[in-house]
Amino acid sequence: MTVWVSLAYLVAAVLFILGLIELSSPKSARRGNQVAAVGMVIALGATIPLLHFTAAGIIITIIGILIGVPIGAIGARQVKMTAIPQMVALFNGVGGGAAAVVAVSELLLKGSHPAFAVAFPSVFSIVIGSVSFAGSLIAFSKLQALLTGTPITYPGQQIVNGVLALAIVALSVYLIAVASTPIIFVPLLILGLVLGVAFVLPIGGADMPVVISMLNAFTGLAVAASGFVLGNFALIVAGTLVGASGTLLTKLMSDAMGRSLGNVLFGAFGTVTAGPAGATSAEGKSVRSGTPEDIGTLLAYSRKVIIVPGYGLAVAQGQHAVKELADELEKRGVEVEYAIHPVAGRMPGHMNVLLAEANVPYEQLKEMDQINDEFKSTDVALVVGANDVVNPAAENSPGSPIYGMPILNADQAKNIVFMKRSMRPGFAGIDNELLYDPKTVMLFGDAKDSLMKLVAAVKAA
Amino acid sequence: MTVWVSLAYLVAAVLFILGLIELSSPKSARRGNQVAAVGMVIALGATIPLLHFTAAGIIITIIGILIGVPIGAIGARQVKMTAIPQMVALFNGVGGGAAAVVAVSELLLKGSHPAFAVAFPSVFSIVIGSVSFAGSLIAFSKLQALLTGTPITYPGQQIVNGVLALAIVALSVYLIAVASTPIIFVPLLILGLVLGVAFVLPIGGADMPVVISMLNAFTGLAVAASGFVLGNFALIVAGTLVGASGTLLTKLMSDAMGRSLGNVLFGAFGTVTAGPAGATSAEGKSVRSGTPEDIGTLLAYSRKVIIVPGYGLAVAQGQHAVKELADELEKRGVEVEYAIHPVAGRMPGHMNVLLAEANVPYEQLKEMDQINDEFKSTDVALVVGANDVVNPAAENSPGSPIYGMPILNADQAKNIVFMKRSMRPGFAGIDNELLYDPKTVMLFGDAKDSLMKLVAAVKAA
Amino acid sequence: MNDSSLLNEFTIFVLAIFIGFEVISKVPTILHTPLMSGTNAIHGIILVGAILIAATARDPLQIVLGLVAVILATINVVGGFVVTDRMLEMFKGRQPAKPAEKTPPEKTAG
Amino acid sequence: MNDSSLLNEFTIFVLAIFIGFEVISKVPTILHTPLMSGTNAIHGIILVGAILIAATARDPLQIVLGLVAVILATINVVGGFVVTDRMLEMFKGRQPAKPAEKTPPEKTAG
Ligand SMILES: NC(=O)c1ccc[n+]([C@@H]2O[C@H](COP(=O)([O-])OP(=O)(O)OC[C@H]3O[C@@H](n4cnc5c(N)ncnc54)[C@H](OP(=O)(O)O)[C@@H]3O)[C@@H](O)[C@H]2O)c1
Ligand SMILES: NC(=O)c1ccc[n+]([C@@H]2O[C@H](COP(=O)([O-])OP(=O)(O)OC[C@H]3O[C@@H](n4cnc5c(N)ncnc54)[C@H](OP(=O)(O)O)[C@@H]3O)[C@@H](O)[C@H]2O)c1
Repeated sequence: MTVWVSLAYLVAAVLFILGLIELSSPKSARRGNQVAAVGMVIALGATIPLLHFTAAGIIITIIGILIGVPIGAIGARQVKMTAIPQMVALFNGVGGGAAAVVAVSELLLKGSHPAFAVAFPSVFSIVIGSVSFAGSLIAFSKLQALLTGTPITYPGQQIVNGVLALAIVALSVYLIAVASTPIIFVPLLILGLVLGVAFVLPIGGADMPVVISMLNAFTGLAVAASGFVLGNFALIVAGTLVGASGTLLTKLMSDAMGRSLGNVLFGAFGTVTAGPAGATSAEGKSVRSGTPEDIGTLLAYSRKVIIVPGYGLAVAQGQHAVKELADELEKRGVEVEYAIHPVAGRMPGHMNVLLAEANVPYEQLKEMDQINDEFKSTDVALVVGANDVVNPAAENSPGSPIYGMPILNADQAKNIVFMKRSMRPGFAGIDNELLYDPKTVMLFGDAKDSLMKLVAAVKAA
Repeated sequence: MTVWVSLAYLVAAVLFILGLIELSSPKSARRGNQVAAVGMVIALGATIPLLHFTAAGIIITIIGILIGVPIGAIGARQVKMTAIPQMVALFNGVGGGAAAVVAVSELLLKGSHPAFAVAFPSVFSIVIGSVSFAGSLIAFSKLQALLTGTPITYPGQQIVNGVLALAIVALSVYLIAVASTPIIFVPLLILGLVLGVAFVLPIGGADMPVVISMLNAFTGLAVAASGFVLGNFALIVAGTLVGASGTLLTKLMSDAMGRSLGNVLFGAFGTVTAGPAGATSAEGKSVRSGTPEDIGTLLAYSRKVIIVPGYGLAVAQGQHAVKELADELEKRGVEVEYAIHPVAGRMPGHMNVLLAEANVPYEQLKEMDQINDEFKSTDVALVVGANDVVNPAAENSPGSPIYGMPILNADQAKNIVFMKRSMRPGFAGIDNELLYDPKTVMLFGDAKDSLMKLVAAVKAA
Repeated sequence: MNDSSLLNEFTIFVLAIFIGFEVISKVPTILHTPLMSGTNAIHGIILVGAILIAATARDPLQIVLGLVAVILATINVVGGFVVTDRMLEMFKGRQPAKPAEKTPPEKTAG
Repeated sequence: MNDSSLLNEFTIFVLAIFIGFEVISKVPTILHTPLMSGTNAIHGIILVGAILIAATARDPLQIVLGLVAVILATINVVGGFVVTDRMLEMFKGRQPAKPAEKTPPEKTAG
């Protein structure tokens, strides 16, 4: 490796770091991604011209790139905004797969009895890379509804997974310490793939963003390990950055959901016990339901309305309708703000992305801490397709699965309107007593339909 | 260098980083310093046993350490809390000097025509290290009042300094590119010392904390350069950490004073134009002055008092008296809080350290942003030896040297009491119209004396 | 690979861990998803590794592995950056801190 | 010193810059002075360099330089850590987040 290539790698590494720094702040995030992309181009540009390609080598490199570019670009361009998590899972998975394949190839080249400094990172890269590949594909399938989103569990599953993991460790040790034929890496690869599948199957669909983030960190570490094998520090720096930042991000994401990472990964929690919960809870409690006209009038003559968007708004694709309603209310002099709970929706930032798409001005999007004190001076809290994020059980029933999660204080508003299709619970599968509050009015129906009706009602009011 | 030494250095580097991380949070800061100290012990412990000492070498190492330890320890133990900045300057200066000496020795060893990779960092280390050494000594002398704290200026000074800097650059280039005899490093060393002196002389005593922080970053960089010369990455990591963090810290410190770093270094601002300002400002404006008894009664029958401590409190060593007054008021049911401006006093955190010494509970110390809204519901703002930090000129006179600095809203309190010795201005040398506000009462005298009188008055009330 | 270069790589690895942690420790929730996606693109650097092994491919096994590695890694890089950009595109213009002052004030208050 | 080790050192240098900046970017004003003092102690690592050159001293010039370097660096290390510790000692116990609950509540409010 010449000095110039190394310097180019260093520049690339610096650009990755700068990109990551910019990515962590909303204002510069987009530029950050572009900065990292420039780093990537530099790293590739410095590598390619200096290689001594075989004839086959140059052909497969070109063909590979010609196949990969359109797949990546078209996939990324055409995916719907709501399907982004599964797309990220897919792109992450192929990265993990590539790392595993690179490690296998490198070991085949080195022949029998590679040095520990090569064997160890290679084995690591193969195992982690294949776990990430298979796990990401399962995550994709769950989110894309190719597989059921509910946890797939069976008795003794933890034990099976534990045995699988042990087998991998044993095989790895054997390989590094004893084995002489490289071909034994094939069973390792296969075991890694099986573990990846087995590991993600019992995790609920809505926990997938956390899992994807973790697999993303895995791929980063696999890439760093490949960097050790190849003695290439651009791979080491970039892979490690992703491994470290991804690990922390995974923790931050599960924290934001008010749960531990262990609970997300091994809790098999996330089963939406929809039917029964709805049935049992209705007993003995009365629910008040309103017509769009009633509620439209209530909104039109309010001084201040806070909109609490949730997962249902995304399902109903009602972001444009909600913006229209807000505009209509503002025309009449009503003050409108949006209260964004950190885990509203199904991926972090989901609501922000969704409402941004509908051009809701940024200033109106308020984070939980900013707005929680304002509910008490609010006339109407309009809860659109949200549920868990306003459930008082998080504050007052210690047994509840969401106990301890901070919630939006919608219950302090003078009136609460819930727009959802039924009395069914949300993601956490638990009943919400706020639905039965005397201050609450239900507006049943698909969020988008109901919103359109409200717009009409406000116009008429 | 064996693998084990390298690993020990890596551990030391990690401990330095962890220490720095902990140092940046009040809760863990002390442990952070200890963690870094452990790192230092490990780095030293790994280095010494493996060296092949000459007889002279072992003797001077032992003698050097035996001389250095008591000087450092006793100096650090005995210094008064208020004299800490100059002590830090001194310790920083000797570090810079050591870096320069190490670089000179190393170059003498390498003989004529050292490689660029040695010559360049050596020259850098010599220049920066000697600037830091001499500059720190001047900073020390100014703060210790061995030299006048006011800027020492003369016409054409900037030009002289510029020529000095240019001469150093020219000599450095000559050395690296042409010179063959190592002895030519002596003039370079001397020029560096002269520049250090010339550079710090025109800076006012009160700006010294910023200058010391900058020289601290300089020493860090000089140490990192020595690391390059010696091929020792413990020095590189530690020195660079200090260089980078010190640079940012320097910027943060001058930002907190509402000034640019350039203005601090080259503004020759800080001349306290005490006499004239006091004289001219009195014209035509009337000042109300009160007796300790009046003010004691006012305080005793208030509901809420906010104390605004400033540099004068440190000068008067009145921290215990102010705590006594606060205790006395609390006994009577008055709510007491302290409003700490980021640049109150003469070093960052000055007031916190001072009040901590008097065991003022941490919860009562409020940062500017936390407390600024509370002044309007406060009966008395008791301004003890502070001036600039409550000067409304920062908000409403664009020409003022402190214009743009955020201030404490003492002017919004129902009553304002100023405890100072005269009508003289504070550090920025500008008049404070709040002294002439109808709501303001002056209590002239040394802060500590006045505070003791107030305690007596409150007891009597 | 000798000891000293391994140690150097290990040092770089350790320092990069700190950078990764420190940078992310300040990130707001709203950026979790774009950040996940952006870092996902960065580990696409494995394409450099893929090309390194593909370049010297001679026998059929090497050719197949090389081709697979290059395809997968390319999808990772290209898809990763593009999808992140799309996601972040929607954040733009929403914080027109300075420009906003020129446009008529939002009707937020009324 | 060959190119590759210089490059490695340079890489480490660059990464350390990022760490230094990132760590400090979050520090509250109240810690500026202790932090200045704490980092001051860390650059006392020059003592390692001083000992390295002192160890092999033979002629009088080397002996003088080595002695001076060791003395200065030792003062830096020892003084730096001790003075920082003294300064930070006074911060302790002022944030008794948990313990405070056991002691009778402060009279802050009245
Ligand atoms: N943001 C993240 O990163 C993330 C990741 C994983 C998990 N989670 C979890 O997801 C939950 C988020 O809370 P949330 O309040 O946003 O959602 P939620 O608690 O899951 O509630 C969503 C509600 O929307 C309603 N809904 C669904 N489709 C609708 C439609 N077409 N029209 C109208 N309403 C519809 C559903 O009720 P009906 O069926 O009666 O209509 C449901 O009660 C939290 O428990 C959080 O921990 C978040
Ligand atoms: N904190 C830092 O890091 C730092 C560093 C460098 C510069 N500065 C600058 O220092 C200033 C700090 O503001 P400040 O309000 O704390 O101080 P200040 O504006 O300098 O005012 C201090 C006041 O205390 C009075 N005083 C002095 N000795 C006294 C005594 N023994 N008893 C009673 N009063 C006494 C003085 O008035 P009399 O003479 O009339 O008594 C003076 O007006 C800012 O301008 C800041 O930019 C701060």
